[in-house]
Amino acid sequence: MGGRDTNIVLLDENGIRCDGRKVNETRKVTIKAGVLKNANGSAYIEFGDNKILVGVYGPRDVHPKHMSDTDTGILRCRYHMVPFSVEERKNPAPSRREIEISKVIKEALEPAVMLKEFPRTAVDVYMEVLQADGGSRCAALTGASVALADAGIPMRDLVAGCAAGKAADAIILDVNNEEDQAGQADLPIGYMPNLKKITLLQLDGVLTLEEYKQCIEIGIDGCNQVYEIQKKALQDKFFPSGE
Amino acid sequence: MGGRDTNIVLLDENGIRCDGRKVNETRKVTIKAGVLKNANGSAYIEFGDNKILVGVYGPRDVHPKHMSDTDTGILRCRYHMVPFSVEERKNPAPSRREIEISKVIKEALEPAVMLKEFPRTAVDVYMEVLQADGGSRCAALTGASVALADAGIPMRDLVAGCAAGKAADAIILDVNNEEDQAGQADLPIGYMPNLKKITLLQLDGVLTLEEYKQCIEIGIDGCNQVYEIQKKALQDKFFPSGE
Amino acid sequence: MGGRDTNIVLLDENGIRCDGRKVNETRKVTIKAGVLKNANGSAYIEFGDNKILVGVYGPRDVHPKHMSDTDTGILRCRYHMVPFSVEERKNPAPSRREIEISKVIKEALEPAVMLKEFPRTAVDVYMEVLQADGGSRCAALTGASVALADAGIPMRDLVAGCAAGKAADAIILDVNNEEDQAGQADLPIGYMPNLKKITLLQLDGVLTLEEYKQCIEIGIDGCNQVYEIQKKALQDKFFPSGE
Amino acid sequence: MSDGLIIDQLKKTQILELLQDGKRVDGRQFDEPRQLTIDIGVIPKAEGSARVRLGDTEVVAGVKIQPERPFPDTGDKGMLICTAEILPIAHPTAETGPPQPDVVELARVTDRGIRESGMLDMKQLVLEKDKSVIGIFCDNAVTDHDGNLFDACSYASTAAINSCKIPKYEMQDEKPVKIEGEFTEPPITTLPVSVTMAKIGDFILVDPTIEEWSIMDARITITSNSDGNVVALQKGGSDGFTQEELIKCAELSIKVGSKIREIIKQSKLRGN
Amino acid sequence: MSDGLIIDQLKKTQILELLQDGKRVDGRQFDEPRQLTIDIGVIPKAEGSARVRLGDTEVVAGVKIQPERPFPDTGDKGMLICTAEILPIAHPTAETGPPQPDVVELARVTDRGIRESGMLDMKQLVLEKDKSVIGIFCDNAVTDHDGNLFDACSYASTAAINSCKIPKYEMQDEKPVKIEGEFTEPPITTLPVSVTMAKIGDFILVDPTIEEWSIMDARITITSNSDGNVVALQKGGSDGFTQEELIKCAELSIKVGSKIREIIKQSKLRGN
Amino acid sequence: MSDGLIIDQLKKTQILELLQDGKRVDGRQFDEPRQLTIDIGVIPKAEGSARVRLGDTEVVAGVKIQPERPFPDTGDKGMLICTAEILPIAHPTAETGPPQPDVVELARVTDRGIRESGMLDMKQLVLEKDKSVIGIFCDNAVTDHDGNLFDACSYASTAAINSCKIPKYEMQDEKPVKIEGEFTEPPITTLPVSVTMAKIGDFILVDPTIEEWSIMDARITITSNSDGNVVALQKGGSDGFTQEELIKCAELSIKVGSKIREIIKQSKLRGN
Repeated sequence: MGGRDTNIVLLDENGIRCDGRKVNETRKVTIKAGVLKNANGSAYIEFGDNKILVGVYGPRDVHPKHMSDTDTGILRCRYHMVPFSVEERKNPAPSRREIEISKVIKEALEPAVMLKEFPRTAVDVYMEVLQADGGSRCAALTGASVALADAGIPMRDLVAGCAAGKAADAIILDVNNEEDQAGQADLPIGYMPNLKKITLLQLDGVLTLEEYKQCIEIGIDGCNQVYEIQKKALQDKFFPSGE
Repeated sequence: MGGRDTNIVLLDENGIRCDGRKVNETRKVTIKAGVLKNANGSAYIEFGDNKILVGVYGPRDVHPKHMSDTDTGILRCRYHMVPFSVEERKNPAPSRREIEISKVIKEALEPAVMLKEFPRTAVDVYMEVLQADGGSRCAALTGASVALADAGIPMRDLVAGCAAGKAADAIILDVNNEEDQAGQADLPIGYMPNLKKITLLQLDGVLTLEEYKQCIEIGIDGCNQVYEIQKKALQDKFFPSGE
Repeated sequence: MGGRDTNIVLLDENGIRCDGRKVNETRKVTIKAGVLKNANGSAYIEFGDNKILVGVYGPRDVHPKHMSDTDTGILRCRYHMVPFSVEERKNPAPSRREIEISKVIKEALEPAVMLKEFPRTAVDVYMEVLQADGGSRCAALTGASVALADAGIPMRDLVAGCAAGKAADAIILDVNNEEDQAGQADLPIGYMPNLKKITLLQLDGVLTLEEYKQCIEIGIDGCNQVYEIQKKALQDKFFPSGE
Repeated sequence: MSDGLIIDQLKKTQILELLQDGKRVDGRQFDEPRQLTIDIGVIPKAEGSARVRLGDTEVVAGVKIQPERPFPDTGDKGMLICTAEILPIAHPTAETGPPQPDVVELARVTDRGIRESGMLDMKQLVLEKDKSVIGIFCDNAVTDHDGNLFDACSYASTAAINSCKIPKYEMQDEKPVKIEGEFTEPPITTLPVSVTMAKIGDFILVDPTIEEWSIMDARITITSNSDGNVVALQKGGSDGFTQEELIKCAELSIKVGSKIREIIKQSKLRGN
Repeated sequence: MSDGLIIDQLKKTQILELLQDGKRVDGRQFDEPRQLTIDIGVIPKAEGSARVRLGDTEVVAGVKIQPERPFPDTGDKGMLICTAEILPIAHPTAETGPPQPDVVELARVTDRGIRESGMLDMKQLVLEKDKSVIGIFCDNAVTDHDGNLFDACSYASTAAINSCKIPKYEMQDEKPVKIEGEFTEPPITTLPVSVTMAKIGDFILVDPTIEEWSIMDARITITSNSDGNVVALQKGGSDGFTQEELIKCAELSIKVGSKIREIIKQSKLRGN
Repeated sequence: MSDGLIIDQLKKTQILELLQDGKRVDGRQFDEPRQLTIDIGVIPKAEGSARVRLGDTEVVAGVKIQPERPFPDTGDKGMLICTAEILPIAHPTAETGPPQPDVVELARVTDRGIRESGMLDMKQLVLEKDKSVIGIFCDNAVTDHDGNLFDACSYASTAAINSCKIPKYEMQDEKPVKIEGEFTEPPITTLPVSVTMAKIGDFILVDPTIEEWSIMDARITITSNSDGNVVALQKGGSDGFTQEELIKCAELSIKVGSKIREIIKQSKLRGN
């Protein structure tokens, strides 16, 4: 990221970002739980211009059998972008980037899911990015937590996702696509607000130790905000206001 | 097909087609049954310039076991073109076109094969196109029926294949390569003459409802002609004229 | 090879080759046994500019089970070049050349390995070419024999590898990269010196019957020289001079 | 699998008995498709898009448009490619990995329906002959699978292409350069619409559900255009059709298709 | 597999006993290949073709010729690629899917026999240096498998290439354009012919059947050219050869090969 | 698998008890990496190379340099690609075939550490803007696996690139031509160094062995540059970190990384 070009003003003299936000403000996040008929649990999330559909199947049998575990359930995750989700049409086969993000999200969800409650079986989490913007892995993780809860999978906490970063020498919350491309650093975070644990953390770009600390601080704030929206989505599904 | 170019005269003022045929005339079809040593049944068919070798193996065990069915036999079909069969050398890996045609031919043969007679097992039908011309799927289907009968697989009927179509605004029988490229519609048909059922039907191109009816009518005529040649091939194999 | 270009002098008026060797001289060969921690047996061989690491695992269980044999052990071999081993960076996926060489080396080692001593199991021989020069298959075979012995696999003999060939109309021993590219013939040989059997033999290029006989003669000489270095490597490992 | 078959047999018997009384499981007429909802523009960053709900089957189609180098023999026409995939969220049996034959067939039938109808006048999509043409990629993603994906993908593709905006390009130094913010309408000539019918016993049912699909004897997908002509067709399944049935199916397809076409047209008007 | 091995052992014992009496199962001499029939021109649309029957083994080879852009370092030569595949019709054990190592070896040995012999003078196959050269693709399809595919593919390739017609091309605007109806003869310099021998016990058998193949100890394929030189070689199987055996095999290959070469020449004369 | 788990549990209990006494199984301090040895130039034919031994983990990195056509939007920069593969010689569980997710992650984290640090000034690696740039490929081959491949590949890549020689090219007729025997130094701006830490219970351990790796709760790899800044990071494993732990890990990474950086610098001096 160090040497990326920038022709756009990422932060103006009033501290306003290219999409009109303040440095510590997230994009608009909306989540709806239970949007698919066939899946055991599901969620649709819009996180800025990200539009992601998550479906959860399971707990269900594992084939081949020897991939299952008699002591614990297993979590399988697939983060996938449909061909029209990005600027230049994407090949539908999973890229190495998608394989890595799937693994990172899986390891971000595992601490939250009570896998021991469903030994011998698997829970599949499929995240389909219909339209991508900066921060799609945080958005997918956020949606996946809600879909898992919607499926009734026993969980210790929800995982909320939000990136921090650095652009125009300022520490910013919830990096969008332009800031990711032209900015200085992107630090996606996954956080369990009740357990106060960070379960997803990556970094692209250069940060001083001090900036790194600030990013984590502001990122946790963002996750806490996202967490409220997650809870609301589940409430709307299970206790609709009509009741 | 709507917009395909044509520099050749597909139909002259006397109603004669580019290869000298009348509109309701098939190309020359020759079939020989029992041409391979190892296969349980086989046939070699020349249908115009199509040259296709069909081998049938089975009924035989299915691996892996869980792909078999205790109530019925299964039919597996592979339509495949060798690299030198077409104008521009073909990659030997199966194309999406070959995968689709394999499926369509399988579903055209299934109504004719008494699958319940060989539960737990599979019959494999391999169609190898050595030289391709228009109508290779109908030719392959025609040859496959003969090869299945040659293998002694119990059958309700043979399936005969022949396309109808539209070129130079006329309804024609048995579309050749030039007519397929430069013509207006191609409607391949697979037909069981005794059971009077159409088991393969596809369409590329534009037809009015009336033309569609005419195509089916003329196509069934063509299949009936092909059927006679199929029966002759089996007769020559099992009751050679010397007897 | 018949028509290959040559701008370099492969053999000067004094019978000296482009790398300073005489016609019947091998390149420098050094072998070290037992170089890897995890492998059951291993060897590192430098054969001219070839640098090859061989690791042996087994005898060990075979998955899936039906690939094993209750009467005999099986040998599995993989000859593989790392991306930076050749002039132009190589794709890490195995090429058809690597698949063929793996098979040829496997069949060169099988006569030497007492497979019946470990029924139901497999021995895996992995040859990793870190830097390639002419004759890498002979070098890999030579190293593999040492690694198998290092792993304690029961063997009838070691297999030593060395190529003969023809360049500048002379019969030469141990063809290097330049001689392989610009020369007239390359005849890689694998030989069991005690059992006096040739277990690997291939040929690229044109030889008269007489030249062919000379190549085999000189090649066996080369293998005998390599064999001494193989034995030395095992001696150094199992009876270090300090004892 | 044997158990599965027994259940399928029972289900088939039950469905057949209902059909003999003139009834379908969900109460529809034999020639009545399920409720169809089309929303266009659901993927604003794509040049065209549509979400189709056909009963409980749901498909999202997105259109991406970019300049392409044409093939040597088609330098006077634009490029058009339609694909389809069944996302693993769509059904417990949907698989990731290379497409199975049924998905290959779905994609090719979807593509053929659009292509063979001549829906787009491809001659208008040339930037410079033999050098650069407009490429139109319409990808269908099945998100919920309750049967009859053929028709859902047909409607999603037609609606997405019908409502797309084609970015303007100019050739500069032999290369196509996008003119930001300028768009043209796609050169639509006709609106192809497929109608899929299942044959169960002697009954022909329009728009089968996944339940009807699982026990049908055969199926046929017939695509018609705005002029009421037949432009593409695909028979499937392990039985055959009589000549009379095929004519009836074509007539049904044209009749039902014309109503569907109106819904597609409406979706564009509503979207704009 | 164990059962298979026992049967193989019994078969081997039986075959060895016959060999000790100087007999092969099918009555041939040790140095006698099976009946060889070659028909050329069986695929008229291909630029060259041949169907080879070697006993009950059958191969069809087809030659396709088209202009190619040469690789950077070989711009002064045409391109030649031979391949081989075992069609699933050829044998109950033949597999579809990516080629197994034995098929990769078959294809590479077939290719090497043609290529290393210098059968074609590749320098004569250049349309414009570094820009465009003639590409010759010879694909072998095994249609019936009764052993010794190496030789059947060698004969089919040599016969198909020997009898092919090279379309004439002219460079126009830096692009090769085909002159319809004009052809030239291929620049043949020699006719390579492989002979494969099985070693069973201490016996060397020319042209093994699939039965002999299944129980042999080792095998060797030696290709010779019209001058009686050795041009390619491949040892296989789980045993080795003595130095004397290898010399005997080379002599056998040259001797038997010269007879095969005549049959290949005749096939061209008969075909024309 | 259940048996494996029980052994893992026992091992974990034992390791945890040791940690509570302030001890690691191999006697190291919590913040102490294993013995690190770096040899450069081990693959003389490659433009750069390094063999790294980190305890019993061993990696060989090779750098290949060749001119490349740049992507349309990055014509003013050279290309840099780092990869990693675990050779099957490295461990009994290592697999051949397409890379599993853990190997994909290893390769991408290795690449990101080099790339995001801006280790090379890519603007200096342009031969002709938009036409031809220098491509640098650094491939890591793991030859022995005793845990913490992330750091071993990081050190091997940094050492190999730091010590590579860039061949000189001149543009002739719009094509890059290599000037034999002339080289330039790579445009190094900083030396990135990763430090991986395992979390076991509440303990943070630098450079875990394969045994510690197998029972750890979570891990984090933090890459720092010569200025002591954080340039890349990857959390893994089935647990999370507290905010305080993450800050401690970053500090540890910078501290330990500066010592490692000296060893990398020394390896170049010793190699020249």
